[in-house]
Amino acid sequence: MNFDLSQERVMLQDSLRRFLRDRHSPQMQNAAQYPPGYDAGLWSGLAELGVFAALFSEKDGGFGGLGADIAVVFEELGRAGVTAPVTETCILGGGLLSRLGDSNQKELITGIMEGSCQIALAHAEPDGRYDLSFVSARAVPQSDGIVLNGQKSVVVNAQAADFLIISAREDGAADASEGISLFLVPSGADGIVMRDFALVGGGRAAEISIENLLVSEAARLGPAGAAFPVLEEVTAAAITATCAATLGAMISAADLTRDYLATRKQFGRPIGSFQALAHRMADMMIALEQARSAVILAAGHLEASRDVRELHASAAKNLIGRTGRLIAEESIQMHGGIGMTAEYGLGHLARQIVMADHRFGDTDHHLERFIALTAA
Amino acid sequence: MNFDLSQERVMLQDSLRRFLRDRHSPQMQNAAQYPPGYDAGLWSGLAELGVFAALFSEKDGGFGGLGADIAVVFEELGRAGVTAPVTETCILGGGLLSRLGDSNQKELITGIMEGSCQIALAHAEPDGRYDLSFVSARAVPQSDGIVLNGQKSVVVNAQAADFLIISAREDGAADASEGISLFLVPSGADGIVMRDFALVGGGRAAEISIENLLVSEAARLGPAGAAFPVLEEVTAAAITATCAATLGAMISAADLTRDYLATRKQFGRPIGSFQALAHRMADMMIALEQARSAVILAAGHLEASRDVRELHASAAKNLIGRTGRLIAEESIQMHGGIGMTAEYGLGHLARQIVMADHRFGDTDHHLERFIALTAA
Amino acid sequence: MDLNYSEHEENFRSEVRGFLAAELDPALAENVRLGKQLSKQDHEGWHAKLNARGWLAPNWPEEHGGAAWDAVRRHIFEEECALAHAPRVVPFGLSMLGPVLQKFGSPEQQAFWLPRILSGEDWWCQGYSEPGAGSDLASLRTTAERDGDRYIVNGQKTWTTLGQHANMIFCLVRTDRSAKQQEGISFLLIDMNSPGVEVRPIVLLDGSAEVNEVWFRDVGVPVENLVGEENKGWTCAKFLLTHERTNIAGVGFSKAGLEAVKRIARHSRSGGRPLSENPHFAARVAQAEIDLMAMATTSLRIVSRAAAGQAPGVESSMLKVQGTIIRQEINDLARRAAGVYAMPFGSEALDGSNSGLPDPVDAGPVAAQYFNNRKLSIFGGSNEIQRQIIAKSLEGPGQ
Amino acid sequence: MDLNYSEHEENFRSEVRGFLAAELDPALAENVRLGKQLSKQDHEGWHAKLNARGWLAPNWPEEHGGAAWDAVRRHIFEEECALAHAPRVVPFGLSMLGPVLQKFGSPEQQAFWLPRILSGEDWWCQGYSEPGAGSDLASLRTTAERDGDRYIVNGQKTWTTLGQHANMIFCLVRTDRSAKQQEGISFLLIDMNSPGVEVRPIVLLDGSAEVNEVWFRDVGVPVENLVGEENKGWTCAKFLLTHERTNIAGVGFSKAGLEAVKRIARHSRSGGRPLSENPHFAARVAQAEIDLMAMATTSLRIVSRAAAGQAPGVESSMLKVQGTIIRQEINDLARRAAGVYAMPFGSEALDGSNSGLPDPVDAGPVAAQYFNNRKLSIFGGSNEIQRQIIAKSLEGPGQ
Repeated sequence: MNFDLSQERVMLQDSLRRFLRDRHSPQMQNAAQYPPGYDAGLWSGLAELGVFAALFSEKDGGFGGLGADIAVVFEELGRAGVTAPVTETCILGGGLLSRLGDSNQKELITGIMEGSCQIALAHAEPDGRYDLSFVSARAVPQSDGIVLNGQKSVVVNAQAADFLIISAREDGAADASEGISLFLVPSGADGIVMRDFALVGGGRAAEISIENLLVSEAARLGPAGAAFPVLEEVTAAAITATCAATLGAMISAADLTRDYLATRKQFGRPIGSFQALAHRMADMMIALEQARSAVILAAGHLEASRDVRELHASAAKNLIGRTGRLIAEESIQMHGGIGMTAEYGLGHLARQIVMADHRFGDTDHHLERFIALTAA
Repeated sequence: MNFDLSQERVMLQDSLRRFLRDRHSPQMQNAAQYPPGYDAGLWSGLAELGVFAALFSEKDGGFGGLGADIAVVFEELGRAGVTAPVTETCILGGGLLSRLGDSNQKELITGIMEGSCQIALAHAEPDGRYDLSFVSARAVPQSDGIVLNGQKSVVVNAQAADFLIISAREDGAADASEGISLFLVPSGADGIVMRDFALVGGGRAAEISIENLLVSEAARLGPAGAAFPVLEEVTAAAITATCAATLGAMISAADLTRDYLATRKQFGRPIGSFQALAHRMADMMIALEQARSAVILAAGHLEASRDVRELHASAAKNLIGRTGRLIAEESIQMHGGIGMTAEYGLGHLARQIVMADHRFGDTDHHLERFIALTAA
Repeated sequence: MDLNYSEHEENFRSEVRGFLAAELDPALAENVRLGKQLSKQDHEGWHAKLNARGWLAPNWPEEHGGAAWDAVRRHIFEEECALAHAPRVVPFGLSMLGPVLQKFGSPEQQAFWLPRILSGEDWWCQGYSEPGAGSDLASLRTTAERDGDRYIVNGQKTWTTLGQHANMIFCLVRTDRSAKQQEGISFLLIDMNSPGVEVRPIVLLDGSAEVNEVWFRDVGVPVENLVGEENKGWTCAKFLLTHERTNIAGVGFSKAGLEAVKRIARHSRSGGRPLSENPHFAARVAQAEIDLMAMATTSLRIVSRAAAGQAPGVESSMLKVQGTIIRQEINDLARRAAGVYAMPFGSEALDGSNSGLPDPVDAGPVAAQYFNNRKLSIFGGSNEIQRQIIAKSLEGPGQ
Repeated sequence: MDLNYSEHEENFRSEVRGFLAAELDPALAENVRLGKQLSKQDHEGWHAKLNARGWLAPNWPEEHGGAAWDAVRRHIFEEECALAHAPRVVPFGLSMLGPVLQKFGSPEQQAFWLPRILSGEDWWCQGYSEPGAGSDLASLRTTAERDGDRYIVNGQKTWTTLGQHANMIFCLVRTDRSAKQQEGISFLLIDMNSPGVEVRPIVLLDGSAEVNEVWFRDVGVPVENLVGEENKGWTCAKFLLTHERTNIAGVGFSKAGLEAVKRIARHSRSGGRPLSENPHFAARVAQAEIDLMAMATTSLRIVSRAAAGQAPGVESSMLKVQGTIIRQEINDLARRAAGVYAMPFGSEALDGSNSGLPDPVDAGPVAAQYFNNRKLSIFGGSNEIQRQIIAKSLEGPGQ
């Protein structure tokens, strides 16, 4: 057992941190409210730096792809407050292509690593909340291919994506884990209607209506009706990525708060010298260590057996949800009014931290899942 | 709408507070660990003062008996940290006799008010936890009377009681609300085996084994199988009493803590001037106001319709459970070591506050009940 | 002790409901319910309706055109207004300046300014906070120097809520620089249309622009706009801060907010059932509801206890802290309840009117409200300041 | 990064399990599980078994008879001992005095005292706290005046855990009254059997009598019992306080405690089902378990990071606070889980051996443990002091 990062990952961490310090600015955050939902220059910079390749294994042409790589990359992105669809394109899109794609479909991975291809996963539905197996969109075979119909909710990165991966049911009840298929479809295909909008946590998403979308058999990603286990696998990776990015944002929020307490004066002395605030700052630092450990556990067990992986993913998402809320709220409170302003960096971090709770299942959802997994 | 106590209740409050200040001492607390579980002199003093009569209505020969009377009396008992089976004898025992007793049975009420008769309710069972309708003890009629068999758990005041009121089932499944009867039995009757013990929160209780206890038809309290609604009614009164007593103990614990913070010095100044403690003390005071309101609501709705009464009883028990834990734990923590010692009064109050959570359903039990009642 | 409303009180409640049903525009109520920002006209129209009915100033004495209601009536009125999603009455003139003028203003000032507050002729805002001062009000640096029959004001105020709509601002200014801290401060009424006044919006993290910075550069203010004595403005300020503020606990808003949470939870499905039946979520909602029931009673108790004119200082601090904790918890519950539908920024995605796509959850901009209401525990005397006031009150004798 | 245990580590775990299975008396383990007070003989017997195996001092260097295990091994050992309900090793000689002597003691002191700690010949207790000093250690008033080759000690110590069993006490005493605060303090070893030493138990609110007051009245102590330099005892004290304390987070105890909670919950029936299936209760348990999983990793990370001999000051403060929060929460869960069976005082009612009545819940004296463990956040540097240390560490540069 050891907790040290490998030499390669320390180098990746260093170069990414330096790159983001030089290239990333709060102004970019505001840009992320408008299409395409991220900074295009930053995106190609990340690709050039090899950040995306670090999220793929050697067999896909990358040089990483393990939980530890995800943790390193996303913690840095989160620290800098980056809004960019790395989870959607690399972890979900790339992860599904790598696990399920045929040789044609896998060719997209090179484009992803080079920064020239973007993906969005159109999976969640209006009535599904956070249930991963809930798919009521239907895929019905007919003579000239397969016809898809359904509604997809808050599909992050939909408008900017070159391809959508759409989940639809070929068999079974709406919440059955069997019977779900995935289809790789160009985002401009006929039958896809999008209404896109900005997100509170940064970036953009869309409500998607799929209306008699005709796809060929070749569009199916993997065998028919068997997508759920792989969806669960890439979702665990996405949870790890989200937790690591949130941890990064929590670290930056705590840093800002610590600096503010040390420099801001009230009643003639630094407000950090007021014991009530000092003790709450101490509690934030303790929470941060807990969050760090939870991310390590999720990342370190991502390649483990299903039960172990899911247990640690749910534990991390729950703990990050709780400690994230604490740190976001306490950071704003201890800053006072300035922490409420859009201009100051903290608000952006706080939005990213809190809104991460709404992706891939919230604090309560993962507590229930943890209970179910430990009772089993 | 008004929140003022009537003239009579203010007088009762004043005289009871004065009496307990003069007569009650921490030494009596320790006595409550040994049989009979309370201070006999204090008991007759309370009777002489009319405290027990204040818990009965005029038709029973008392001069009170409403929720507001319960709130006043028990808050004072709790403030002084009194350990005495007033809830068992007056609220539960007296309440059941008043509501269900025939004229013979009701004669005991006079003895209760005079302080010469004590009662214990033998109702809860090993597998019942806090479910009020759970009764697996059986009452089976036979030629010469009714035979009772069963186990009763942690029956408070059993050893000192002159009479037990025993619940047993004449019909229905173990958790059905129909089919429960109550029997008034001299505590020394053949067939009652007790193992008695001291309680962490003060006073004494017993595990009771009822083995072929033969009682006459005349021992039945009220009609056969119909005791549940009345049990629920007197339990709501007992919850109100427990909440009021706990509120009183919380007030005293907060008072001790406030005084300690003002007088105790560390690092050269009163520890109350350390802001972290000052703010936590402020949170305790806020919690205390919430607790006070919850008791007022429970007491003020005790005579309302079943739904309204039960809703407020459960709300109060839940809120008192949470705020009580906060105040007990914070009081000890802010005192430091001295708060841990048996000699100092705080420990006794803390035990009464926290252990009240184990009577008549705990914080979680009543949260669930509140959910059920509001969903209905 | 009687927790039931009297017949008179119940009649009053019916009267309020009737008024709301007749006068409150449903479209306006819907915007309030969804937490959207209201226009100046929205506020002014609602004030005018209340004023026409004589209900705009519940706690002013009748001689000044107030309703002079007791605590229970005010509670009923606030509760009904919140549940009907009436716009919140803008408090700066009515709840803050009005009582100060009634207590410290000259007869001329009262005769001139009070009717204009009721009529809506003036929209007031508050010039208390300054950049760099935060909760430490007494350290303010805006100056007013006497120059004949005018004061010349220089300095900067911040966190001026709805200042963009206001034509008047009441300010704390320093009139004696040699005096220390709370001395040498005066309470001054300033016309925002005077030359040298500049207002700039501050955008908050939820995207809203309700608060402003206000600059004063050599602004001339007539000396008759001084309230109370020169250099004794701290007395007015303290009175305003600790004066019984209507609805400081925000009980009505919390009740309406909890109803909204329940509605969202009934419409959100989780594991094939409504979220409202999920035991974990139901437990959080129930706990908030229990806390709110108790706080509503605490609020009524405290407000009833305070005789007219008396300032329940420490109690209002308790209500402020507990009230914001509950409101913020309810905002958090709404955010959770909406699930992924909390993510869209603003209500554009949820509007549904401009596309054929569904609006599956009746959520509104719950995340924006969550972030916006972090202000509740910061502005108007932060919760830390309130705790300090409570702790201080415990040090005195006779407690 | 590799979160798996190596084969060596897994072998070590098996070795520990084998040892516990062979050497730990089941009756003793049962008493530990039920939270009963152990006798002096219970402790001494267990120490002797560990010492015979060479495992009594995991963090001492081998030259002094320690096991010199790395952090992972210590973690495994503590976890297995806690899960097997082995008695806690009494820390005063082994974890506190031992490292101080190894760092500051003379070769003669090391050669004399260290073997006696291992052999059990000496039972040490700690003389730090004084009445009226609380968390403010530096304000201590016990004095030691030099008189030839002896110090004459006068004063009083308190909160001396298990002092009733001890024959030796290490003390902080004031050797220079003119020096301020932390100066003028010395670290002294005192024979409890000396004339003038008196020990009186302090009964705690749970009825236990583990802590004591110790009086010194003109107690003579040989000068060779001074550790380190005269008047420099604060250096020893700080070292002891911030020195890597074995298992400060109490991970093993929390794991065992959580198992106990689950066991009680499986045996308690609520609404016709085991309490363990109640969603509200399960949620509390799950949250504690998630927190504990993270803390176990935090603990391992921190302990691994600290190179041998290095004192991870602020990190051990973090572990102390988080560790006590979790342990106390688990104590609270056990209390709740037991329902009405938490009420009996002591275990008399639950013993079952002396009557025919049932012992329906396998609860043990959970309420007493709940109250007793309130001490965790008070003694050994209160959580407030720990937060102060953490906050202080944030002020420095380079953070």
